[in-house]
Amino acid sequence: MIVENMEIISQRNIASKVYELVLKGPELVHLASQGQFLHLKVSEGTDPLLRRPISIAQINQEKDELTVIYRAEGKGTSMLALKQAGEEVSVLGPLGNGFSIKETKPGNVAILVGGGIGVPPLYELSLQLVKVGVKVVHVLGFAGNDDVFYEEKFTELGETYVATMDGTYGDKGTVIDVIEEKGLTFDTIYACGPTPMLKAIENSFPEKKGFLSLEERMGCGIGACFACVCNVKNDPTKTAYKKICTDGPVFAIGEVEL
Amino acid sequence: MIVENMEIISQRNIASKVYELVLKGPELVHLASQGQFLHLKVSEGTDPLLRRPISIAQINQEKDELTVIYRAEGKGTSMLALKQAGEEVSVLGPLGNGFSIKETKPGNVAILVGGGIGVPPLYELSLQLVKVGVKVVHVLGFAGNDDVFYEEKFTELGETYVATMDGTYGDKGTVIDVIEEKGLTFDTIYACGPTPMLKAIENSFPEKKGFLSLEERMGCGIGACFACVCNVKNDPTKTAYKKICTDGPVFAIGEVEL
Amino acid sequence: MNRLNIELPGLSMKNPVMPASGCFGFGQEYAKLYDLSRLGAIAIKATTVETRFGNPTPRVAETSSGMLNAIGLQNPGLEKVIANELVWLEKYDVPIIANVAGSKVEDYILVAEQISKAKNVHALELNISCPNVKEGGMAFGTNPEVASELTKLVKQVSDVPVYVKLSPNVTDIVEMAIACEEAGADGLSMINTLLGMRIDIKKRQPILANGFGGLSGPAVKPVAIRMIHQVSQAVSIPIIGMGGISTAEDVIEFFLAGASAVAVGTANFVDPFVCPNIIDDLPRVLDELKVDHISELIGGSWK
Amino acid sequence: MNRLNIELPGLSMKNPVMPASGCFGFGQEYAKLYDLSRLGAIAIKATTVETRFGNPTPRVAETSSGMLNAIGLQNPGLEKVIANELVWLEKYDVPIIANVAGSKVEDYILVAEQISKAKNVHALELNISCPNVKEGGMAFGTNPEVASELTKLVKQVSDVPVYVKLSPNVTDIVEMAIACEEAGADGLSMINTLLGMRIDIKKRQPILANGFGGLSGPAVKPVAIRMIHQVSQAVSIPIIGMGGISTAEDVIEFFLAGASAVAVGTANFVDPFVCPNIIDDLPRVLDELKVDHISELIGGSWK
Ligand SMILES: Cc1cc2nc3c(=O)[nH]c(=O)nc-3n(C[C@H](O)[C@H](O)[C@H](O)COP(=O)(O)OP(=O)(O)OC[C@H]3O[C@@H](n4cnc5c(N)ncnc54)[C@H](O)[C@@H]3O)c2cc1C
Ligand SMILES: Cc1cc2nc3c(=O)[nH]c(=O)nc-3n(C[C@H](O)[C@H](O)[C@H](O)COP(=O)(O)OP(=O)(O)OC[C@H]3O[C@@H](n4cnc5c(N)ncnc54)[C@H](O)[C@@H]3O)c2cc1C
Ligand SMILES: Cc1cc2nc3c(=O)[nH]c(=O)nc-3n(C[C@H](O)[C@H](O)[C@H](O)COP(=O)(O)O)c2cc1C
Ligand SMILES: Cc1cc2nc3c(=O)[nH]c(=O)nc-3n(C[C@H](O)[C@H](O)[C@H](O)COP(=O)(O)O)c2cc1C
Ligand code: FES
Ligand code: FES
Repeated sequence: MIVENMEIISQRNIASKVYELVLKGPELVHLASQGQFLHLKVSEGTDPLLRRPISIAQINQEKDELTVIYRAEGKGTSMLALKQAGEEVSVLGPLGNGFSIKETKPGNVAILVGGGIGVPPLYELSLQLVKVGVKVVHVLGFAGNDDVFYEEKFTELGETYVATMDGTYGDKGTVIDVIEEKGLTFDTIYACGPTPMLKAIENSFPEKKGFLSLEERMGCGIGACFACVCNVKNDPTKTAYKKICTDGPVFAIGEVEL
Repeated sequence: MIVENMEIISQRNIASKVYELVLKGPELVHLASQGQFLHLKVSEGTDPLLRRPISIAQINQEKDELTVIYRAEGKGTSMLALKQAGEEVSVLGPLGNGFSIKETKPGNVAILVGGGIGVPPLYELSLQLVKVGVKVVHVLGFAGNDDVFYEEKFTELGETYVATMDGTYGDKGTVIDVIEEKGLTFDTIYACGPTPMLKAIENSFPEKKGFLSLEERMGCGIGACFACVCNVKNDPTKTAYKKICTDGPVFAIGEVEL
Repeated sequence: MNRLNIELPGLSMKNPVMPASGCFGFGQEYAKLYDLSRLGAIAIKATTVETRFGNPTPRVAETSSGMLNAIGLQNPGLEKVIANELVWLEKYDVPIIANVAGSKVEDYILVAEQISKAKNVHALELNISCPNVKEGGMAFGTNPEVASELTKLVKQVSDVPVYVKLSPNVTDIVEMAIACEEAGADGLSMINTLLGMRIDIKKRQPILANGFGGLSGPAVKPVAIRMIHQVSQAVSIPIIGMGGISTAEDVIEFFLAGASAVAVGTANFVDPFVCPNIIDDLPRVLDELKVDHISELIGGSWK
Repeated sequence: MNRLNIELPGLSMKNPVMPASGCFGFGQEYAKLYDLSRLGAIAIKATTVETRFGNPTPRVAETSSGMLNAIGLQNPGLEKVIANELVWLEKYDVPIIANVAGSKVEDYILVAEQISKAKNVHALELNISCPNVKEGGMAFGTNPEVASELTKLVKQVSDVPVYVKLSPNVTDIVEMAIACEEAGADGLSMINTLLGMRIDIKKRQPILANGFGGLSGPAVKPVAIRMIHQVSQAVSIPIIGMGGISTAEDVIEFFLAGASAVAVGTANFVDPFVCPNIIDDLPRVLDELKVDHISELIGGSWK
């Protein structure tokens, strides 16, 4: 984990309010793996004050480049969206424990389920799974047609289904609806997205091996401030905890309370 | 007085920590005159919060352009110095009452005395005085050799003397030393610079017609907050006041307490 | 349909946005920029019995997302405010809130009695929270008995409703608020500035000539929201909320905390058009929140 | 020549910079980034008698130039802190300040007595100012008698000097400080966080699950400077200053206000290397100010 000033190589608007940002720097890239995240400082001054946690969407070791994809929602991400190629961003990372690809055997099927802005970290995961011979199926859920991104990129790697809540693109409904309607089968499930989606996955596939990437408001991002803790499942004392920033953001299904 | 988002045409480092910034916009330029100032917002967010008062150094009506010259000293001006051509700056202005050129008759001699970062507003003043046929003499004081700027530009308009406190360039000493040593004579004196310099001018030339541009920490810049008041000379009640932002920044010698 | 109008004791407001006292002078400067009748109300600069020059300069210092001021209640004095400033303001269709200050109880009473008779003064704002004067000011606003006593006396002489402006520099803001309510206050306005200081490390002395100053701006917003959230649940008189407001979203946050109207101070210095801009922007935010009228949001975070 | 070393009751510090309690855990995370022995001291996270999970999440919210936290004193409990965290820290050459918290007086006494016996604990920091717990915490820090009584009892059982950490959420910080000094406190540490709140306008409820939270970061610096300026002139015990420090210049400002050492909190989240960076940068600022030793600056704005 280091702090590096990375150069913006490109910044593209790829869906409604969604940006793809490519960052370059000699060091951090080589420490990173799928499912980890970065803590980005979006401005020089003290407003906004805190860094923003953003997942790594793609790692390009040869070019010393990382890609992140984020939605310009609040103050910080909106300021980040204004930055242009050539400018620098202070990056703390890579942070957290990402998705383990060892959990799925070559030849087995992994289903990767993403909801909205939870989709990005699945891209590097998919690249890595494909590399070791795992068959990947992607189910990507978005609010509507304007929100869809990276469909072709995922399609290049494996079967890809897109669902939108309002039915303006792909199948209408949730990612769970799609999995059930299409009768998709799999050995492992990897998911990232809003908590209700993660809960639904946990409930729908209790017997499956699965990994969920969680979100929480963070302070330090490195395990020191105790902002991002969650309870551990089946802990009657309710004092056991996991830190999402360092123990996660990826947890095995059933490990922590959602 | 308006608020205009002006585009940065160029930004150049012209002396130690001193920058020349050219701003373009269709409206504000045409309201501006010599000795007035602008209130610049140097960042999007709330840090730094307040605008920065910076004098107008040159007005180019044909090109819709204004030049300001400032020293990147504290937080706000340092952030301003990082801005590049193409970016926008929110400008409130023009503010205050500038230098009146009518106070000097064509053919008469005006001496323009600037100290450090008080030099910039004298440049547009000199241009205007020369235009109406006033003979201008410039005495510019700086800390040292690295701080000198715009000497040639002033020289193009009239006799120009440069003094540095440490003697590393031009004459060693204060602007007052130069005026006395060179035996410079004049009908009107216009000055901008640190308060001790303005006081020295007031004391050295009590019988001369003169105008001094003052500085004070400002809130609003438009006369509403009462941050920038000064006492009026010869007011036994000590309740009379002038606001530097609207009644000034230029005052006749003897009008206000320095 | 008017989605923004608010009725408060003495104040019939087109919209809930007013400039905060001390940040808008007596309106003359801003009148050059826009029509003051667009404002919900105007809280004019603190008025004292006598003409005051205020504190020596520097009177302002910047802080992270905030500023300190130590103006020291500079104003032309009661007589001139009534004869000049208020008369000048008569041409606008906007209720005026007169901010009343003083060093002694008698000063407050005198100013309150006379200024409340001015035609366009629809309410008083009792400034017992100014941190920038040696006598009076905040001293009246940090002790519940003193505040209560002063409120009672001012209520007796005022022709218009009285809002007490609370200081945030207290251990128990609820206690202060209740004391004022019980003493007959018609409303509260909060918060005034937090007492602060900055030091010039080169000069080794405070930046402000006065030493201390009042902290305002976005930096103090969380303190204001917290106090309004606490107080609005403890009293039944309305609250004019302020402290760091600079956007329409901020106004909504104050309403949800429990304010029934808001005042915008420091933000006027950053953008002199901020008040009309916020007013124009509020309907957009109400649409986004699917709210018909802004009054539906009052206290919405705890109701 | 060491230009930065500072001697305080119990604390022999290489330099005056320590991470603030609660912003550095028990050091393990930062130890991966730099050698903890470079620090002047370490104020570890608040320790309570029992293991605490703390408040529900969200526990942090951002504000302009600041943040709110409502961690709620999560910690492994006295026994584990002594057996694991403090033992782990022994390998570093750095004095530890143990931050002591609790719900009842007996809790404080128990924690203070036991933790003060740990080998590397050189001082206690009595946390009577945590705004994020229902019982104890700030309740002890807003009443001078209560604070005084607790300080006396803790002094009786502690093997090391006791610093009382003051809450800024009081009307009269000087009164609190004097009460603690008279009760035997060896030093003060100030300020803890200002009580604040932010509301999510879409959800119409506070962002923090706990509702209120403690405001920290650059936004509160002027309040901290003001209080240290006031208190340092009224007491003769040393002050560890904190509240919004993020640069070497900030440290100087705190010294000039009256602090004899400083703690850095929130800034660690923005830049995890901030403490060593500040320490390395201080000599440059001392050069600029033409000062040989940083201790010459203590109280320099009023001395
Ligand atoms: C491990 C992790 C990975 C993430 N990966 C991505 C990603 O790849 N792409 C993406 O668009 N978003 C991602 N998020 C969510 C992203 O961090 C928030 O959308 C972002 O912080 C919001 O900042 P803002 O400036 O838009 O909003 P503001 O409202 O200005 O944020 C205010 C504060 O709240 C925090 N905050 C607000 N919403 C969230 C949230 N949903 N999760 C965590 N903190 C929040 C901010 O970090 C900041 O501290 C991730 C979050 C986590 C925890
Ligand atoms: C009418 C007027 C005209 C000016 N013209 C010029 C100019 O043409 N070129 C130039 O370089 N400087 C000029 N100045 C000074 C300039 O405003 C300050 O140097 C600048 O505001 C400092 O900001 P900062 O971000 O560097 O410092 P910071 O320390 O970050 O400033 C903090 C706060 O203090 C205020 N402040 C600090 N120093 C001064 C000062 N000397 N005068 C007024 N406010 C100050 C800032 O505006 C800000 O509000 C002028 C000042 C006034 C009043
Ligand atoms: C320069 C300045 C002058 C002020 N003068 C007064 C005053 O005369 N009377 C008063 O009650 N409040 C005064 N205040 C406080 C404001 O009315 C307001 O309560 C405070 O600034 C918080 O709001 P803000 O953060 O929007 O500025 C003043 C504030 C500033 C910044
Ligand atoms: C996340 C967080 C947790 C904190 N926990 C504690 C604590 O356990 N004990 C304590 O005395 N202070 C605690 N504090 C307060 C800090 O030690 C410090 O007093 C305050 O944050 C001001 O300093 P800063 O602005 O540099 O953060 C905490 C602050 C933060 C931000
Ligand atoms: S964000 Fe600080 S512990 Fe996770
Ligand atoms: S800066 Fe506000 S009155 Fe001059």
